[in-house]
Amino acid sequence: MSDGRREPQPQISMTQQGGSLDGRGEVRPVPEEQVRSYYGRPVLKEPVWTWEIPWYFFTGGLAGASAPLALAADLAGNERLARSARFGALGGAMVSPVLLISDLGRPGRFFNMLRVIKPTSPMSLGTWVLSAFSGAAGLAATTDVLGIFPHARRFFEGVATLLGLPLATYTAVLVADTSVPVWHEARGELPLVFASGAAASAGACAAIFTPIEDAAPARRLAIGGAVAEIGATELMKHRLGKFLAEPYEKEAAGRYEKLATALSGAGAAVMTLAGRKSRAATVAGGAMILAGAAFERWSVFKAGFQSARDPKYTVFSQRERLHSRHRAEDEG
Amino acid sequence: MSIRDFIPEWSVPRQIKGADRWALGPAAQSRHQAQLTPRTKKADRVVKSVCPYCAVGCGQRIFVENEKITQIEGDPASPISRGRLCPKGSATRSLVQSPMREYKVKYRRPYGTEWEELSLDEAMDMIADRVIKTREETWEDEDEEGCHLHRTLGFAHLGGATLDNEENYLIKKFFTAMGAIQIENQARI
Amino acid sequence: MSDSHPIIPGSGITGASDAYNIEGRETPETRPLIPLGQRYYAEEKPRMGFFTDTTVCIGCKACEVACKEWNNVPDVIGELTGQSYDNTSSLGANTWRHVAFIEQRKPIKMQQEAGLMTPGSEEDGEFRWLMSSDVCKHCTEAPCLDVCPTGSLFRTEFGTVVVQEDICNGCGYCVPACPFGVLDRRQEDGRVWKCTLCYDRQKDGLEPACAQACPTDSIQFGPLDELREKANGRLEMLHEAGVDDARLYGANEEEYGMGAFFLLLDDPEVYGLPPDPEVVTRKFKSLWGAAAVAAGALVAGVAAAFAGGAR
Amino acid sequence: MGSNMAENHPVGFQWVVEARLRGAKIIHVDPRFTRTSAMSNLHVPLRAGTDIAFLGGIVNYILENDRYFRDYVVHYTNAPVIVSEEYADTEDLDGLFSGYDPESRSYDASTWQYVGTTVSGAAGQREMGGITGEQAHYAQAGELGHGGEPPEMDRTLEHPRCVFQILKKHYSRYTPEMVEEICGTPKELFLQVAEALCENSGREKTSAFCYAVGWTQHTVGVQYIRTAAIIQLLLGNIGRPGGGILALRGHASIQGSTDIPTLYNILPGYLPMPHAHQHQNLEMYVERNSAKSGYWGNMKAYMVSLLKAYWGGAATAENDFCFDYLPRLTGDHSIYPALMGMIDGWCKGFFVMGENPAVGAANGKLQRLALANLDWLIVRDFSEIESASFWYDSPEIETGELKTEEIGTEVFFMPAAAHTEKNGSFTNTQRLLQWHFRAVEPQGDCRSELWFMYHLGRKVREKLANSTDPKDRAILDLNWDYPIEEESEFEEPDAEAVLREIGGWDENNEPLPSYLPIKADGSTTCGCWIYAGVYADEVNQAARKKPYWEQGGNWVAPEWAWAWPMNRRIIYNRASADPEGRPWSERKKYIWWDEEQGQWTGYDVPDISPTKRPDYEPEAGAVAEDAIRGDKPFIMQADGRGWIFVPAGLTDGPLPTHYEPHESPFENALYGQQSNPVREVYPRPENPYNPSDGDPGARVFPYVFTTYRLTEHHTAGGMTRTVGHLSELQPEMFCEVSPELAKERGLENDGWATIITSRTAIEARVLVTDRVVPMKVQGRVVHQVGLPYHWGSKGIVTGDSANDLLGLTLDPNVHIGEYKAATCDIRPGRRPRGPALVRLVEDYRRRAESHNGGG
Ligand SMILES: Nc1nc2c(c(=O)[nH]1)N[C@H]1C(S)=C(S)[C@@H](COP(=O)(O)OP(=O)(O)OC[C@H]3O[C@@H](n4cnc5c(=O)[nH]c(N)nc54)[C@H](O)[C@@H]3O)O[C@H]1N2
Ligand SMILES: Nc1nc2c(c(=O)[nH]1)N[C@H]1C(S)=C(S)[C@@H](COP(=O)(O)OP(=O)(O)OC[C@H]3O[C@@H](n4cnc5c(=O)[nH]c(N)nc54)[C@H](O)[C@@H]3O)O[C@H]1N2
Ligand code: SF4
Ligand code: SF4
Ligand code: SF4
Ligand code: SF4
Ligand code: SF4
Ligand SMILES: [Mo]
Repeated sequence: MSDGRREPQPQISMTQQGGSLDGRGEVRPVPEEQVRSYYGRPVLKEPVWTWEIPWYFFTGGLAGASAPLALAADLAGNERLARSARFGALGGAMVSPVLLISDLGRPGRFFNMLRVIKPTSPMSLGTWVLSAFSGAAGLAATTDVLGIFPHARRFFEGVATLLGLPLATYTAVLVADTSVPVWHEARGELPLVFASGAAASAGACAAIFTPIEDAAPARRLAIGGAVAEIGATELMKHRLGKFLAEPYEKEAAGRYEKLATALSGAGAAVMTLAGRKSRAATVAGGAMILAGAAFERWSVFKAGFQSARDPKYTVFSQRERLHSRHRAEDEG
Repeated sequence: MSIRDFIPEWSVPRQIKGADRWALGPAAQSRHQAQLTPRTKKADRVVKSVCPYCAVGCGQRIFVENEKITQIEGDPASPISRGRLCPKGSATRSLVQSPMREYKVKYRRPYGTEWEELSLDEAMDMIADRVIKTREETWEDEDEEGCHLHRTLGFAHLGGATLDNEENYLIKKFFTAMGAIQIENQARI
Repeated sequence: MSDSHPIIPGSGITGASDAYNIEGRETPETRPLIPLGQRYYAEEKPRMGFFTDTTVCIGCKACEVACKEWNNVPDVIGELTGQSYDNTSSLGANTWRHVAFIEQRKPIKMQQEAGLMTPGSEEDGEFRWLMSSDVCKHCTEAPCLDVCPTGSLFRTEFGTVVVQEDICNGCGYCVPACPFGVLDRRQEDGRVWKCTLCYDRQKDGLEPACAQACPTDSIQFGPLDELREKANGRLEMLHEAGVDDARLYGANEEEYGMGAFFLLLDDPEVYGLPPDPEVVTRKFKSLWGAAAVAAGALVAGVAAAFAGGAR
Repeated sequence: MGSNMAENHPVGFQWVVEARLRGAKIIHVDPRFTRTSAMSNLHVPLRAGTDIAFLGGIVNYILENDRYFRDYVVHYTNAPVIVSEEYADTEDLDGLFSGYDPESRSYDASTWQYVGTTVSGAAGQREMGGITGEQAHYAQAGELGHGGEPPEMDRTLEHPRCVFQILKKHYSRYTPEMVEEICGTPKELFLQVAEALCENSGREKTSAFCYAVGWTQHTVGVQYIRTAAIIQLLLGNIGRPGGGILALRGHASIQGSTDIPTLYNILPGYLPMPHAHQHQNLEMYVERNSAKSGYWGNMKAYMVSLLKAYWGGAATAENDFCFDYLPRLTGDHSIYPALMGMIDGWCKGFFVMGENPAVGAANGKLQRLALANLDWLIVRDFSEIESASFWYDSPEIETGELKTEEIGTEVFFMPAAAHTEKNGSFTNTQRLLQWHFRAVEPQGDCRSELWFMYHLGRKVREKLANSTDPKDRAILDLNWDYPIEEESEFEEPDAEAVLREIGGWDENNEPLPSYLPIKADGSTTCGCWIYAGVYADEVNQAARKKPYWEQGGNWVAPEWAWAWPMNRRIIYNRASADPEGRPWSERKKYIWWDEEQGQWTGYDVPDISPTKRPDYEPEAGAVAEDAIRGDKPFIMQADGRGWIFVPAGLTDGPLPTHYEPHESPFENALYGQQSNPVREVYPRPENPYNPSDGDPGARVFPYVFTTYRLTEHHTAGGMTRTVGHLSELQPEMFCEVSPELAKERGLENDGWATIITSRTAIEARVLVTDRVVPMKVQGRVVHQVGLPYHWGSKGIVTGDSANDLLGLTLDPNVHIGEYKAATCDIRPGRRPRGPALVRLVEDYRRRAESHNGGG
């Protein structure tokens, strides 16, 4: 038309860039440039969850991992440690539902959670588990405080342990069981991250509230958990690949992750070096480990939002998948 | 939901009893949903109408329940529209029930700064007086050359394309009898 | 269920456009999967759905409006987005049908269809304006339905997926579960909302409000198997006319079964749709397996902590 | 062309989409790429205001390449007719036709006549307050010679003064290159359109044009449509299924409000309003308005029956059926002079019932100044529209040009009943009268116009009951006794009774079955002759709602509602058969002559007396329809032929000619005459014009802008900005500009822009889009700015009104304003507020030396 060439249009560039992506065997430039989208709008909806949820991941983990710690300590005859862990479990179990309910759009309808048992819904199962766990942990703590029914207490501890294990890990399944790519694609490693974080926080919490002389297993659990948490996170990011790991490394998620690693690492170091000698060091190290575990959950939480917000994560990972499927078809 | 409502809505027993073990279907359905009916079914009457917006003239059905319009949608019987409506036609119920609709006469006196209230009858009376007076003041019986004019240019009318034929007929008829000529509508634009 | 009264007898022209049916065309077996959940109703019903043919969408948004009017969805007055004629932006709690507008420089195959071409220098490419009305897909295996902890989301006897506003407690889990970003929580009332495929209307044998309104029949409603057949016919027609861009999205159960599927003229992501959606929620093994491993590791960790001594 | 059908008639557009699915080609010619273009096989951009050059190019293409439908052209059009020797064409006079009087800026049409006929000069007497526009339409084209044919013809189409040759010469310079030069449309693209149109016309195929206000809203609007008519007559596309020139009209009953007009110059059924000088009595009126042949030959019968409907028993043969009760015209009394009268103070009162001129009409400021200078104003609407609220929230209040305390207008806002709250009929664009039934009673003070007019009339009559003033007789003698609905709580008149009066009755008070029995002796009464039959058999025919699938297989669905005239769905359908009465082709058959039955049959009601043989030739002295031959379809014309060349009835020439819009950045490439010489202008301070090309300062307003609609809103917005579900879809006023213009002026997508003309400046959000392309015209690039016009100060969403930018210039035939092409400047950012806005515009005016005149 008229006098010549049109300039490329920045305002609608997202939809205009690039050609078809599934031409086979074509040279593939960096993701950002080849991802097409609708005005850069997200394909997915960002979750609507608010601050309560990462804290719930944390308290749930703390509670869940505290139960086996309590049982083990009880079995091992470390009554002081067992009691701390028992109260850790109870505390976590008491705070968790409050957080959950507060996050609901209709808190008054919390009971509807117990309307069905949905095997397909981690949240449904998780709610049942949490409810049962709270009961068991509560009874274990009550019998402890009242000093009655020692056998029953051990039974309750056993139940709480059985429920605590899923409680500490199901939240990872919960987020992985969504279409958010950085959660779903991390489904293999996220439970490990959460479990190690749970172990670290259960250990740290118990260590803080237990006299040094009785706290060694808790310290070891805290240190081991913290180290495992750092390792599992790295493993997760490695498995996700450079592109999908990106959301974990930038913006809020990235900041939280750095803090988590630093605090967990530092906490573990403090505990290792001074935990045996100084109660204060234990408290400080424990607090750092607890904070590290919390920040790790926040990092995971935020990364999910960040990846849902930007269509490139959804589109690119799916395009990649299509590609490899096509390649496989070509070869097969 | 209170606990009392909760019990009959409880799915777990149905889940255990029925085939829908996973509670993905009927076991999860609430009583309310099971008994759902479209509100159009409850209409006391369905009135045939025509879209008030554009000249395509799509058929509409108006559903009325308790003397209130509950839904307006396309009339499938119309050979023009076959039941379809554009966004405006689809929004007709919101048009006639718009929160911005006025239901009272409003009056602004000359140089006034506020709307005032006026009864409908009073307003009609005042308008009749205004028309008669203006007509009287601006009447033209003949022009300079003595040609019969029998008219007034003292007032004008505008509008008609949104009105019914019967209404336009009365407007033209009455104003013409009054000797008014400047009767106009959207056809000019 | 769309009215198909003949209007020119003998001519085959019916109220609902039959321009999609090609005579003598072989139709592949496309009987859609009856989804889990639907099977358990007392009465067996065919699975109902939508075929949205975006090649005849005029972007009028009647579907958006008709839906909101029928379902009393509140309006949200925003600002101009500057994104073509789209000012509602995406599906959400208050927009259950959403019309996307895409302005593109690309060869217009529809013009080739009739042997007409627009000129213009080669390197510019031609301009086209794609419009498409998006909606909940009523997935055969719906992630949102799977994850809902209250049973608020359920599968109806028509094979559709519906949120029960009397049950939903706004836990928000379904929101990120949906691979299409359909569900969202309504600020004012804390619940999530989405297309019900006009469950109430269907119960009385009525066509959904959006499909009934759609002036060009871009939205076609009916038994899913029939729709898929029609869609295949239309696709063939377009391919024969040289519109190579045309493709069906969501019509293939093997890839990802949708109760509401689409005929598109470009990659899905251009319309804001995921190119390869997955039923994330049915990967029980990998999801729970990893959790079991992690739980095991946790047990091992605790045991190890005591290995060095009980105190 | 000139219509954005997918956006503005979306449900009608389903048939276009359906046709496309079946293989039809859709071409959209529009300055912008719209939702219609998106659905078309081809979009063809052109510069706003240049369609005659484009269409004239097609005429030239058809003639140059011998692509016309010869049989049709020779028999059914006036192509063979020889025109007066005195006629001189625009080719001879550099853009003017013979008969132009520069003094009065008008034409004397007497030189445009057929050879051998005289004409009662219709056009060109505006100074005398002559007849214009629709009125002149019916003036005769002269007497016919032997056998009902014009006196001189050349069926070989070779005679240099036959219409065909005149046409050829007139358009000889409208070449593809010239089209490109003027319209900016690339030549190849234009040729594709021309070829596609020719290819798809003829015996077996037909093509249709759809237009709407993209064509009418120009200073040459009528001539736009005329050019299309020429093409369609040449290609044989009129009166045949799938053909025609389809006016996609605007409001629900805009067609009805012209048929039963709320218009100054006509009475119901297109009877002209009498003129003071020319129509001093009924006889003169009939004599001067109608030809003897053709349907208007019955004008007296229609007029007398109307007068009977108005004045009933008082109207007798002795008193000329009260003809003198009718007020007389002396010139243009359209709304525009009335507006000037309001500003000048002689027009004191104003009823606004179902229109919103403060937003919907050009030059918003002038509109509001008029409102602000009234004695009294009555606004009837659903909500408080801008025309009712101007005295406290108009832009002029904001700038300080008006002050509430200084506005003397007494305002009555009367809430109106909606269509769901009243019975009545709308006439749609297809001439179909459709009844809508009341669903619920109106609330509060809401009332129908029927109620309002009836009771206003009743009150006035009561107040004047004792008057002896002769001028009040017309009011007191008025037939005004409408029955009141029995159940009505507030004395709602019975709408069906009014419809019955419109449809008319005979001496026995039996409803008329059609217009055929209407008589001139006062024995029949009929409120609108073309609607006669709408109440046949005491049945409200407009209320018929028989589903189309129950109509025995007739796709015309004649039992759905009722079409005027006589329930006929395609007019001039005699043309669907050849001169011998056989269908032109089996594929395209519609109505045809059945020799056995001795009558016309087919799918529709024939538009010819059912038993008039194809070889019928009128006897000498035959009148009205009897004077039309059996092989002539265009029965409203005196010669029964489709007029390619219009010898009488138009004020601006017998053949469409390209003129530049009143405000244009270009010179007329074809003629020395820049714009339509007889366009109507209002040179006054409230209505300054931007200079056009050639004038100094034209470059101050370098861009062309056009205004239009969106699917999501309706006209001035009173019916959509009040509705949340529509408002959210298009929440803000915006302008559409090309990326190139955005770059040139630093406009950002989603940002703000200020658009300025000599009238005022408005602000709008910016939509940068490839849908608007810059055009190369006369070697220069011109940018176009697109502006929807739906916003105003009231409603759920508000914004500046595009109409504040436009000046008032009109088509001289029908007084329609040039809303579709004007010039402007655009700059980034929001507009200044308050008095600063006035200063900005003044500054522009000074730089441009904007003037009040029109050259
Ligand atoms: N959604 C909706 N529908 C409506 C209305 C509405 O407001 N909204 N209004 C109704 C009314 S009252 C009317 S009159 C009709 C009007 O219906 P249309 O005439 O279709 O309405 P517009 O959008 O004003 O103009 C049509 C097109 O003309 C183009 N145009 C501008 N200048 C020119 C020109 O010089 N030449 C050509 N060829 N095209 C040009 C514009 O770009 C625009 O796309 O619509 C009716 N239908
Ligand atoms: N710039 C620009 N300006 C234009 C045009 C353009 O293309 N460009 N187009 C022009 C055209 S074609 C038109 S038709 C006009 C339209 O301009 P208007 O007719 O002034 O605009 P509307 O908003 O349709 O106004 C009609 C009003 O009638 C009211 N109404 C509806 N039904 C009833 C009823 O039964 N009784 C009463 N009392 N009121 C009722 C509605 O609420 C509405 O406020 O705009 C013209 N102006
Ligand atoms: S539904 Fe739309 S197209 Fe039909 S009459 Fe109403 S406004 Fe016009
Ligand atoms: S599209 Fe999303 S919301 Fe709809 S059924 Fe599928 S998963 Fe659920
Ligand atoms: S928000 Fe409502 S519908 Fe969604 S998962 Fe939770 S309870 Fe179910
Ligand atoms: S089916 Fe019903 S609920 Fe779903 S989008 Fe259409 S109208 Fe809305
Ligand atoms: S109603 Fe139909 S044509 Fe209009 S936007 Fe929706 S799908 Fe497209
Ligand atoms: Mo209009």
